[in-house]
Amino acid sequence: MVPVRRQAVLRSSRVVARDTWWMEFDCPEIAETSVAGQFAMLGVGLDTAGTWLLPRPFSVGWTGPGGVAGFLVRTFGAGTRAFTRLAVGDEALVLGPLGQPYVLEPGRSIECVAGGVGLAPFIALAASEAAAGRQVRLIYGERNAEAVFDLDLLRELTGHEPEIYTEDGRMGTMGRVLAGLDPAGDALLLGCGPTPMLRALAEFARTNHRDLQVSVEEHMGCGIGTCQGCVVRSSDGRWVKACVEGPVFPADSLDWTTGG
Amino acid sequence: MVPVRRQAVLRSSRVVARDTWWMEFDCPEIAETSVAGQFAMLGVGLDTAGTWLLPRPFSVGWTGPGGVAGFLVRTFGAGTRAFTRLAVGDEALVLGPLGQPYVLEPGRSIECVAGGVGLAPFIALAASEAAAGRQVRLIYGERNAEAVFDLDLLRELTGHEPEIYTEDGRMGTMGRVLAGLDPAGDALLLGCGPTPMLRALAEFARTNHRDLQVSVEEHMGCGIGTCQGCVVRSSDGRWVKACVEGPVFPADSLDWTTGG
Amino acid sequence: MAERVGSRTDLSQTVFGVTFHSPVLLASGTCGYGQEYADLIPLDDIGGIVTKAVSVEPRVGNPPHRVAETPGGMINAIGLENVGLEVFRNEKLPWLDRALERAQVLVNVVGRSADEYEAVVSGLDAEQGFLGYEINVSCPNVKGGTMFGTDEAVLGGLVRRLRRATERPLVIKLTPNVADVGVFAKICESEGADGLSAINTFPGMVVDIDRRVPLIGNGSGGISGPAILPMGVYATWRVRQSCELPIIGIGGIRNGADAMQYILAGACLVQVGTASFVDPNAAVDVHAGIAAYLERSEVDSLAELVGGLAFPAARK
Amino acid sequence: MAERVGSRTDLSQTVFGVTFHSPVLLASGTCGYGQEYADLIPLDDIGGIVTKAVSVEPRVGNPPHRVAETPGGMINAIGLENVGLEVFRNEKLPWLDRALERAQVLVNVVGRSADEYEAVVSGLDAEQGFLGYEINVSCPNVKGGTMFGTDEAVLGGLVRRLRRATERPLVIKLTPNVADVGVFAKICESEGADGLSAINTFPGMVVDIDRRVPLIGNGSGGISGPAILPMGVYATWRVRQSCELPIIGIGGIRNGADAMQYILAGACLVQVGTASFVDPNAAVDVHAGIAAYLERSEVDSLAELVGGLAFPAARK
Ligand SMILES: Cc1cc2nc3c(=O)[nH]c(=O)nc-3n(C[C@H](O)[C@H](O)[C@H](O)COP(=O)(O)OP(=O)(O)OC[C@H]3O[C@@H](n4cnc5c(N)ncnc54)[C@H](O)[C@@H]3O)c2cc1C
Ligand SMILES: Cc1cc2nc3c(=O)[nH]c(=O)nc-3n(C[C@H](O)[C@H](O)[C@H](O)COP(=O)(O)OP(=O)(O)OC[C@H]3O[C@@H](n4cnc5c(N)ncnc54)[C@H](O)[C@@H]3O)c2cc1C
Ligand SMILES: Cc1cc2nc3c(=O)[nH]c(=O)nc-3n(C[C@H](O)[C@H](O)[C@H](O)COP(=O)(O)O)c2cc1C
Ligand SMILES: Cc1cc2nc3c(=O)[nH]c(=O)nc-3n(C[C@H](O)[C@H](O)[C@H](O)COP(=O)(O)O)c2cc1C
Ligand code: FES
Ligand code: FES
Repeated sequence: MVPVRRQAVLRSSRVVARDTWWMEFDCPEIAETSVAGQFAMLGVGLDTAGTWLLPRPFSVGWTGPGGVAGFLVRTFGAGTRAFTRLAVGDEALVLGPLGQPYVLEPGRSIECVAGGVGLAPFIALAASEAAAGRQVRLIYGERNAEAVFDLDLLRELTGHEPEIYTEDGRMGTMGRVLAGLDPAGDALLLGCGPTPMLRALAEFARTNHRDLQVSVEEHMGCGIGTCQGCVVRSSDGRWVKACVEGPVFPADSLDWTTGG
Repeated sequence: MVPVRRQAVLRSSRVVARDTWWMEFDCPEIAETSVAGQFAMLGVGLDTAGTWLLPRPFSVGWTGPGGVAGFLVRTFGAGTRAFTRLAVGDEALVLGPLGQPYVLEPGRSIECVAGGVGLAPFIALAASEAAAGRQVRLIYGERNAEAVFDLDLLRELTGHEPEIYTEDGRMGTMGRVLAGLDPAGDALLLGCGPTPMLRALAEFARTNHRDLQVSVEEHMGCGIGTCQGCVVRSSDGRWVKACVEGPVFPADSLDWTTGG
Repeated sequence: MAERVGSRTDLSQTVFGVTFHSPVLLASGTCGYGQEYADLIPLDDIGGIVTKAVSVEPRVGNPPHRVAETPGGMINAIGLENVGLEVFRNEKLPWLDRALERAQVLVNVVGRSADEYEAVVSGLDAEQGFLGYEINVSCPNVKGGTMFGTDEAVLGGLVRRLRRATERPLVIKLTPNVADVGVFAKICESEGADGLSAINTFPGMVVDIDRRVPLIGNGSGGISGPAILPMGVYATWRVRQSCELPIIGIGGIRNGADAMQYILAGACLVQVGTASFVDPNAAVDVHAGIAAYLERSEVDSLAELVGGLAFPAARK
Repeated sequence: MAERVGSRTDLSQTVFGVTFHSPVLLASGTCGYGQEYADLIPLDDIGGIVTKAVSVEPRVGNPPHRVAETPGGMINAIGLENVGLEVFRNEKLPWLDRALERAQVLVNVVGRSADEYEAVVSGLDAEQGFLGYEINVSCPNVKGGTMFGTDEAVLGGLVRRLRRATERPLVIKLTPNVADVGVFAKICESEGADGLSAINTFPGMVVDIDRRVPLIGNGSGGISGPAILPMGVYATWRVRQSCELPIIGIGGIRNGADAMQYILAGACLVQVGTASFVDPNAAVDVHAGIAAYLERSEVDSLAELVGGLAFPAARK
């Protein structure tokens, strides 16, 4: 699955939560070959009309009919602000699919634990795996109700009912996603979200002897393994590249004592 | 007439020739005080979503009812490409009016000689002066027919019939604007356009003892006289600032032997 | 745009024996002698201005083009065109004295020899309307061929002479065009300077590929603007490591966040240059942005944050 | 996007005893050892690649964050993480030898001492699959404390030793972090180098103002990308004025026009680094853009334009 570089046309873009867009691009090669957990580098190319942006990594959030790939983009800094301003019909430069996906064992049920835009990879996963008959829980937390992804659209994309947690309690259950997990469960845990949440999840998995795979975030230069920019520390003390050895890692292969 | 800094909303934008836009902004202070030949610095402000553009100088091309100022923008490099991509409703940062306008004597007829987007200041001038009963000729040259400003719009804006010259002869008279001038005429000549054209015009005026004012182009930093970036050489060998002492100068006050 | 300035926060900095009520100044060469900006922004709302370089004799400067945009920045080769000591003293300085109440004035000084620098300082020292000097050492030392700011002995000698010529605050504006700016900072400190400005522009060139000539009339020029922001922050931090002098951070500042990078790296004041060309209100917005940062961070006084950059042990 | 390459124009450059059929190379550290890009772009359509730095021992590199965007560019502090001489020789070089037909390979070499540099060169010299060396002197000289590339005597000594160690093309990659890059170019020439690469990154720092720590794990890093384009063009021109060696122009190149600035300023080859992160096809597009420029200019051979920058008399 060699990554493909593609000028992709933005087919639709809608606000799905505060500061959060769901953007669908025409990029058939990526839509057809990408597996949940993989990502793409999204950029504006070498536009010379005064704009300079390095591409940024985004999970391939969903792949639909007709070669469409959906991305969940929350504005944060310069790059996300620029991308979310793209208008339908504009082109982006997309490189993907990249990195290692979540690895599922046949038949084993999964619990997807998403924090914030960590929801993205699980949209695709919940859609395909629930449809294929696997037992899937989608546990999704946000700080507050305004940040929660448009639930109608989420149900439509995934064909699935998410379990919502908000810290302010104004939507779903009040509290954090961890509260939704059964220590004695034996489903495979999949996590994606901010590092503090992943760390807590890893701790939960370790103490309860649960299998956990997490998707990590780190600044990326190239996305394809050449720049060595995106390292995270493995449990045996090596620097491993999030872009090619990850972004999905077994939680116990990472060192959770340092970093972000 | 102190210049004003203003976030101006783009009210309309239309393609009026190949690579050429007519853009109308809401900027009442500028529309109300600007005199033909003055200019404004147009920019996108200190946007931090990956964009960096210094503002660029543009003649205030027309001022209309309701505080609208029209600019004629032809794409050339990074800045003009970026500005012409603005959509209706977007904001630009406008600083103006700036510089010295054309200075007319009461009653004296004028011949405006425009090359390319040098047409801009004469749109306003032709409109107001012809309406005020002054005898005005508008002699406007382009390299080829595709570059000629939409003639219907030009007539509408100026209430005037321009005399068109194109080098390929596919519109108006074949040839250059200079051919339209009578060496024995005594109207005040006003020129705006590329330096080679202005130089030829200055030579024509000198040999035929005609009065000529020209609007010159030079790269600008600040537009208000602080950076000393925009100098042109005066006939007595000094560097004079195009942004505050110009952009309109009596042709015989400039040194035409050097430069672009 | 301009965020509201909070009332609780204190942005003042006491340095060079006076209190700057705002840490934001306009950078030399980008605000002339203040007059043009006075019509556009409330100069007394910011900390002050640094004048265009003043030399003994008026200078005519370089042929055009003198400025052009570069990626993320701009190039300029004005050639230090300026009105000269005489006109500055008789026309510009009196205006500054009259027009400004709270804003401080630093006079940027340039020369082709140590004599010329000293002549400007001596020629102004008895006048009113300014606080002190910012010495621009990024111009070619005619005798030695190199720049004043890139030769340790020449720079040391210049600072020593100027120190003897004035008791006013003497700020040396460092060029980044050296292997280690810290070495030059230390020299200025030991020769008695009162502060350091970091940084001036980087040498650069733009080629007009169609005409196959340099785009800039002078051939090369200085690069400023956001492109040099991280270099300026680095230089500020190096200077902070190398000496105790107060630092004025300069280079690519567009907003409060950029300014806070300099302040955390060790600057007590900052200057806004190229950004004012993009938006004349830039310096006022930088001030407001710093105030907003303090409020958000629940820090009462900016002075607490100067040099407040921590190097986490694990990251050292 | 990619403009069509004309058949009439000749972009080849004969230098270092071989013919580069294209003047465009991928820059060290931005293309690994070539394998990843081979899947994305036709490497044999460009002039070649420069490998990630190779040191004697494998290096683990710096803690994250190692990269971040800066205005008009990026900062990196990878810490020269690399596989080391052994793995490079046994795994990477054989792949390069097999995979590339026309594209030339320069091995970027780094060390903490002259011994280490020499060990890499001696350890590779008998192998196949590469043309020569690009010596990265922008890393700290452990003994002296400064960089190899910023100390005239240390640089001269290093080049002298390496010249004795190999007869292959020896290209020294200059750092811009000096007062006059021309002085260092001359030293390399007189010690027997075959060519010069100009330039490496500028030291920079980004402060995370919320956490009040450097954003980059290493504290500071190197600035690359379009932000440094005019500095690189200037350095290339300074080097061209100072010595006769062939120059490889590097820094901020995004397209054919950027590359032509370097070529007119004196470079016979160019390297594309950071731009490949934005668009993996950048180097291929740069090649096509140069070809389009030649066609538009009705110039048959790129070699005619190397150093073709004129300084109009009136503008000197
Ligand atoms: C594998 C992967 C998948 C991701 N998927 C999504 C997703 O589906 N939806 C979504 O909204 N976000 C996702 N992110 C995070 C997203 O990449 C960052 O929010 C984005 O890079 C921030 O860019 P910015 O310009 O807004 O921030 P800025 O702060 O302006 O960025 C400055 C620099 O920091 C880097 N950076 C900043 N934050 C992050 C971060 N959290 N991760 C990586 N780099 C960062 C940028 O690349 C850039 O170099 C993902 C990150 C990774 C690594
Ligand atoms: C007083 C004045 C009035 C003008 N009025 C108009 C007008 O009404 N309509 C119009 O289309 N153009 C006008 N121009 C020219 C316009 O400013 C340039 O076309 C524009 O600056 C080019 O910018 P760019 O980004 O496309 O070019 P780039 O080549 O990307 O610009 C690079 C740099 O060169 C400068 N520059 C390049 N060409 C010119 C030029 N011809 N004049 C000044 N600076 C230049 C830019 O400011 C910038 O710093 C006017 C110029 C001046 C001085
Ligand atoms: C047009 C222009 C003229 C300048 N003139 C001077 C000067 O006379 N003296 C000086 O010390 N610095 C001068 N500078 C440098 C600035 O003061 C400042 O150090 C530099 O531009 C970096 O800051 P910035 O990125 O905010 O512009 C000039 C800069 C510009 C852009
Ligand atoms: C991520 C990264 C890693 C780099 N690693 C090296 C290196 O190992 N050796 C070296 O000589 N230069 C290295 N460089 C510098 C580049 O080769 C090049 O000189 C610099 O980036 C300027 O070119 P650019 O603006 O096109 O990127 C690296 C640059 C980047 C961005
Ligand atoms: S992002 Fe370049 S190696 Fe991972
Ligand atoms: S543009 Fe700055 S002085 Fe004219």
